[in-house]
Amino acid sequence: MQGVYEWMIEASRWVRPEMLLLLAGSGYFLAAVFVSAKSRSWAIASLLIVLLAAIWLPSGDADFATPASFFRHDSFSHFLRGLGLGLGAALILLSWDRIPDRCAAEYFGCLLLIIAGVNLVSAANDLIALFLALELVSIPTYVLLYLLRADDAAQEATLKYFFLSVFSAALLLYGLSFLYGATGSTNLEVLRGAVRQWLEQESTSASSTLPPTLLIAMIMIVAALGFRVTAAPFHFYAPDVYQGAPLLPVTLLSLIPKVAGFAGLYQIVSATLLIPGADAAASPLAASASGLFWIVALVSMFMGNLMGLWQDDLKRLLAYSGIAHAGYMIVGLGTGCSSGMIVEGLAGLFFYLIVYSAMTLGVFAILIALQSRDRTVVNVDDLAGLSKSHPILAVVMACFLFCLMGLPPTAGFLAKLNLFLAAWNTEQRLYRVLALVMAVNAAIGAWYYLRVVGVMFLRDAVKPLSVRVTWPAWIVILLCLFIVFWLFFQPNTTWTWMEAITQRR
Amino acid sequence: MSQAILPNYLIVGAILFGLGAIGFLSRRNLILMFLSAEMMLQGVALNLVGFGGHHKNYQGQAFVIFMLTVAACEAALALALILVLFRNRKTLDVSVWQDLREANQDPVQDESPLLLEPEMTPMHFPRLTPAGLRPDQAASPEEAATRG
Amino acid sequence: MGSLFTWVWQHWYVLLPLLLGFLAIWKLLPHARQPQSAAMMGLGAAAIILGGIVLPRATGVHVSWMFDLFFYLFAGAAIASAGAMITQRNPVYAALYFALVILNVCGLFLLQSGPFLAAATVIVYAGAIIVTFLFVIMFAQQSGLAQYDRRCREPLLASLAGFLLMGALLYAINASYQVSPRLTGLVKGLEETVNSAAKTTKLEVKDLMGILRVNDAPIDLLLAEELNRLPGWPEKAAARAKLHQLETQVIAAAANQDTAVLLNLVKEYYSLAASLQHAQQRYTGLLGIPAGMQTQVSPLSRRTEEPGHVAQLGRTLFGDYLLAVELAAVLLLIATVGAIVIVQRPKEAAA
Amino acid sequence: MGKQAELLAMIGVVPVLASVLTAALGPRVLKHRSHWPTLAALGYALVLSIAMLFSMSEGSSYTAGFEWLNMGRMDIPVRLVADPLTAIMLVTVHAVALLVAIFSVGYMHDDPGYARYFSVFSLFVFCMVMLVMANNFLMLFIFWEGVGLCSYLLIGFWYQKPAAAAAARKAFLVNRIGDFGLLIAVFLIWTQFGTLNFAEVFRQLDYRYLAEGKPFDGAIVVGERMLTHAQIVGWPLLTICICLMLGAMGKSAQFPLHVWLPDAMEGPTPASALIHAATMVTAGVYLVARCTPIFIHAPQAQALLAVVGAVTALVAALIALTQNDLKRIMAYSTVSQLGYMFMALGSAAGNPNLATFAVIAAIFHLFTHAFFKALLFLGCGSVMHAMGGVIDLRRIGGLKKLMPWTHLTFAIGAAGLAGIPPLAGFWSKDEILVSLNQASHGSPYGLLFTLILGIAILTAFLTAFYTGRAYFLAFWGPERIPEEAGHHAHESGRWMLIPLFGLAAGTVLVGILFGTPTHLFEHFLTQSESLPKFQAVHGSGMIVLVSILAAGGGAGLAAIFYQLRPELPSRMAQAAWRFYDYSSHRFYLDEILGLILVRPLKGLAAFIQLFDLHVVDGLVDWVGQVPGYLGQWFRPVQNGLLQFYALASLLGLAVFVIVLLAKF
Repeated sequence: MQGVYEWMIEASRWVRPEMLLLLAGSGYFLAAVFVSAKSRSWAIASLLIVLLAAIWLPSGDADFATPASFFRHDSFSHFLRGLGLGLGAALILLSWDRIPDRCAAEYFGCLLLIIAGVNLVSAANDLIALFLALELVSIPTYVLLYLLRADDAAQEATLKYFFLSVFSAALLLYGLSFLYGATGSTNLEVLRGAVRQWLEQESTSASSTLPPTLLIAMIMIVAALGFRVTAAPFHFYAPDVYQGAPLLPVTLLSLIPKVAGFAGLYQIVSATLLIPGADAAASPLAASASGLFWIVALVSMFMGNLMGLWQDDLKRLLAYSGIAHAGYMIVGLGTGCSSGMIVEGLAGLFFYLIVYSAMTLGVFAILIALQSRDRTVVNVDDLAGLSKSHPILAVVMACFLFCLMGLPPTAGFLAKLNLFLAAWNTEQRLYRVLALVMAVNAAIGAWYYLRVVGVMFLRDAVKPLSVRVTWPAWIVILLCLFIVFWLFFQPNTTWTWMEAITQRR
Repeated sequence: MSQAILPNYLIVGAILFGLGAIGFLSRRNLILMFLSAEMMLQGVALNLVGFGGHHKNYQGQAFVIFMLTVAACEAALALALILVLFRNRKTLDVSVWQDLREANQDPVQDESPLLLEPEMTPMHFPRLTPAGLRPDQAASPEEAATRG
Repeated sequence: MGSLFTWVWQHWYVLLPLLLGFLAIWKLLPHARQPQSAAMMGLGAAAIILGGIVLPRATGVHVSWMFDLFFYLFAGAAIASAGAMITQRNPVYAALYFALVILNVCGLFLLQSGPFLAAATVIVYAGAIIVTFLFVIMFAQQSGLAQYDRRCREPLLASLAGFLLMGALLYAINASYQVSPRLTGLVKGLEETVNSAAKTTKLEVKDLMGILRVNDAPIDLLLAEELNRLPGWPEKAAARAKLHQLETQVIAAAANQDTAVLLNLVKEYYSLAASLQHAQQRYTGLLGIPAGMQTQVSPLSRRTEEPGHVAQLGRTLFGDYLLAVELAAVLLLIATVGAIVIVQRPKEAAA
Repeated sequence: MGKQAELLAMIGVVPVLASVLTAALGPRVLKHRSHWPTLAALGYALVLSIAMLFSMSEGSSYTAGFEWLNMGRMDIPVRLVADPLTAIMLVTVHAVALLVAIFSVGYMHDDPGYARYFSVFSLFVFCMVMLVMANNFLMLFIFWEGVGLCSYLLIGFWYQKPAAAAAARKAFLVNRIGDFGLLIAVFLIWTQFGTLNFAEVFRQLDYRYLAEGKPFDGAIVVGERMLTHAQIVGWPLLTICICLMLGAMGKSAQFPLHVWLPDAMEGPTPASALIHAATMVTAGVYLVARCTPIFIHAPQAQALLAVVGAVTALVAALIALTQNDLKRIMAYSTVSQLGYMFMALGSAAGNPNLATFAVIAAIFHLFTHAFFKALLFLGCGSVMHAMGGVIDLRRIGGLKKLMPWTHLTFAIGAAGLAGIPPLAGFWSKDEILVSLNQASHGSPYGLLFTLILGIAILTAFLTAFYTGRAYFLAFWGPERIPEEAGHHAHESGRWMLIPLFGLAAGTVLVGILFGTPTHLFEHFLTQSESLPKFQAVHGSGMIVLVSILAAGGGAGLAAIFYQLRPELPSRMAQAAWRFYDYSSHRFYLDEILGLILVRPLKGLAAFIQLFDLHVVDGLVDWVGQVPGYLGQWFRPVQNGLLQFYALASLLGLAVFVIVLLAKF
């Protein structure tokens, strides 16, 4: 008989990169007491650790999922763990020497733990693992929101995020408890097997019902994770928190919880609804889920874009933009729940997730690069004259904004197009309407992005920006720019990869 | 024996969850809000324990223990945060934190004056004595109030 | 409209306590201009008691009087103290009521064989969290009740949202995990018929066929509907086949005017309905796990020499969930560090 | 094949290279020589386009391209194609763009944004060229957006002026309304036909059955489905056509989406010339011409097209009557002439045999219009340059002596616009009238087209009148020079005059060389594979006569009012009650004319201008502002209260749960 120790080694084999990150993060907290080093040293060390983790990341072909294992690894988690590590590296580069030395160790420690959290969300194969990994993203985020600046605005932002996050955690747990109850196992693989068995047995009988508690579970989980991806009506905190918190944590907040949230949503959705091979529409749960996602996507898109029209504060504007983009991505998720377009919808969602990460990271990276001690960029008007003082940066920023608008020749266009076509081709009237709504919203959203472009190019600054952009920021900005264009001109490989992800067993 | 009792656990869990949600939405004291959220977690815990008993395994109870751990983490952070917030504004009212909002919107204020109820006369609470003072020499609550 | 009325009428035992509870909570929440009234407290108590009486009677859940007594005691006290906690104006009392909720919930844990869990919850919540929060309340409390404790935000909307959600949850639970009253009535009716058929010898085909129609609906349809509410019952396919077989046999027997066969068929229906009732107590709201899927994988948790023993919880925790324990440890570390970082005065402010 | 592919790729690549080069080197290295990359690229591309034009034989088309999109069910290779229609568009675009670029060298010479101007200029040409060469709707859409973007950058070139920034934004937003239509059309095409390739779509809609009058009874293979002809030709096709039309209306400034074009004058004048003559506005006409095989199946859409064109032509001409801003008059005349092209494109409604002729008429008008409108705009630019930026007809006048060359070329352009034979405008306008005349006989929409023909003739008259008015007011009469002119008040330099001469020569010659006298244009364009079998339509002498009369009448009337008897207009204001006083006067006839014709027309023009300014413009603006108002409506939700947010979330959650449970 296999010993407990061997079993543990075996079970943890596939999450070694994350264990490294966890170990390093915890180590930072301890080291902070004894070592006083500059922000840059911590950043270098963190970057090395993330690189090491990336090297250690198992390849996507190795599919490890003995039923009922705690973590699993397949092409899906390979992709999202790669994305998580990439975003983490970018965030480390952006915070290179911008962190006060007194809290640099805590800052980078939290960052490493958050990266580990995102990765574990996508590697989780167990409700408890999913829950703990989501908390591993949330709890360091509370600390980060408060760490860099402790003025009134940051306190209020932390308060709002913390309390609403605790509230949403309760919703999540309530949903998870019913999923556990349905099978008596916390394992997602078991749940998936049970639903699949049910579908196979009941495929002949049209009137069979799944227990309504599964529906409750799904709605609760969508609500709780909708909070993390800022989907309406769970998005309210986002504008306030973004506005109040310092720029670096906001960058993190606009990327990491979204990735984690969509990874979690996909985990749950793929376990309870999507059984490739079986007709997903046969399950009444799938129909309800696609209805739920329909309304959430609709409200998110309109809320984000309509409110975005009125914003002067850049971070607030980007919060609304993030809400609208969450809406677009949920269109993909909802499309993935309706029959026939499972692959297109979900692959569209993942494609959009990459593009969203690149373009949002690009915009935030430029904003971070423009901050300096004597001149902060807070409002849209503060960007005036950027084309004079930093012409290249202004053009790059315009590219990111055009990508957010969804204009060709940027990847934003293809990303929106994919989701639109997927929604349109469900041939369900509701989703066709949603596709049209998406087109209308893309048109509305263009207005406020264009305003930023206009201010950058068409207005002169009262006091021009004079900050020099550092090289780590340049790396991030140029990489994002590269992705934004590369995915437009060479989308095929990425798309094929995204399609492969959705084929998880 | 204990299988049939499952729905009763779920019902009690749902009620605690709902009452906790109401408390979270309506009570303005930061601490009570947090405790209400914890009460929602108690509802979840009842669900999990009920299901665990029903399925005759300990995974549900293990889940509750992890939940408890996370709740403890959140409580520690909540405590720290609430202390900091109180130090800043000298109140535990959540409604004073509404500076971040849509531009051009007026702040929400309490309209109606409080009804002075006879039984609402000042109550005395046990208080922590400030450091360096003997308890019997510590200031009375009224004096503390005037000092702020 | 008519169907809505029927629906309300059928579910009065859920809706009435909910309505009373909603009124009570709404009125009891701290309003600026209304004192708390005893009448409303009575209403709340009535809601709890009514729920405690009506719900189990309507749904037929009964275990043993000792168990029931403790269950209703703990559950009633937990709900009552939860209500008291959210409506209490004095935060110190509210925190103490929360401790009471915890204690009662722990009592419920004990009833489900969770002694360790109960102890841990009491220690963590009542022992640590509540006490710390009480300290903070006392530290923060000025003299008298604070303004913000004497009024609350949107009492009507908040309690409406909460009770709507609660009602929906209760409805879903009711639909998922309880024996449907219709099935109970059906079983009772069939039982009476079988018993009375044993006494009388004279039976008409017409009567027997009338028994097999309930409220103008064939019994097959009713049973099939009830069967469909059992996603996780292992014998579901067999029962469905059996039902189909009985249906054809009844038609054949009715054509032959064969009362003896028909009576046997009624008995068969009775046993099928009874097993369905049993299955509904056990298997509604559940999905069957495919055969061969282990739910416990670690070598430690597979060792089950003492079923039901608390040691098994330890095995699960440190077997299956060993990695989770490690994750939880990291969470505790980050929370500690975070709390320290948050609460220390920033140096800029000091300078 | 290889050579031709290279040719095409070069035509596409050269302008974007110039753009990037100028953007990269312009501000630091090239400075005042920033125009050279653009000029060289455009010249080279023009030579290539002409070479392609001449080497194009019967039924041939060039292709070049590479694999691009292969995602899911979408497989779209990037492929550039050139058929006769494309070739003509390419030559037009490049020729006009080159001359305008040369003019810009003189016009923009001391602007601080010199390099930026030429960079965007090249990019603009690039987008337009790619739009024309695209072989599928997706690429077309992409460059359609690109053209919109470049126009935004050019119109808002002088962004320091608030009016310019506002105009740029307006152009972009109004165009987005049209783009939305185009996007929907593209998606509908994709779902209906399973492909976005032009040739594939057209093949599936095999027009020959209709054109030859045979009933179609086979099935059409669409993607994986088999559809009967009736299934395709029903409402989906009509919707597609109307959406395509919406897109074309936005770009080609058709009523009511024309509101951006007059405002677009805020850009530099050469940029206006480029937008009006060669690049942006022609995109819509090109789109409809390209999609003729689709439109043939939706006669209702074609009729609507003609109606929209007629309304646009008339309304714009009426507004142009009373404008005092020279550039604005030209802007409205562009709108009006585009209306003409739309009328022509729509004239094949219910008469597929006419389609090719209609397309030829429209494209020919587009071709000639490009020359004389560019000429007129550059003439305006020349005047503006000399007058220190003043363009108000009430403040300038009698420039004949001061600027003899500008005067001469402007006169030629004006005559071309007015349709005076034998200049280019006459021939192309004549073809449109012939096409409309043909449509009014023997088509189900005969009555409608009779009306439209009437409108077209009236518009021709009005066009001649307001063109004459602008010409006479600016160049004849006593010399008036505004003080802003300063020492600038002299004839323009070489850089600006050479393009004027080139365009004037074009205006004089293209009509005679390619038009009705030789039928060269017709013969060339009929080689296009996507167009139905050509059936020649012969003009009637009547139409020619009417056309000449309308043009001559309008011009003559303008001459009388604004040159021979300049006091008449002011007197006419009192004509009503002084009628009897004047009745014995020897200009009795003029007075009557003035009373019954000019005065009501002017009144109508004023009314329509007000209507346009307040209702149409307001409506379009309002559509743009609705989202803003809606957003304002939602703002109070975000009131900063944490518990309110939680409450809203929980209420939403409860509603979700209840609704879905009820449905579950």
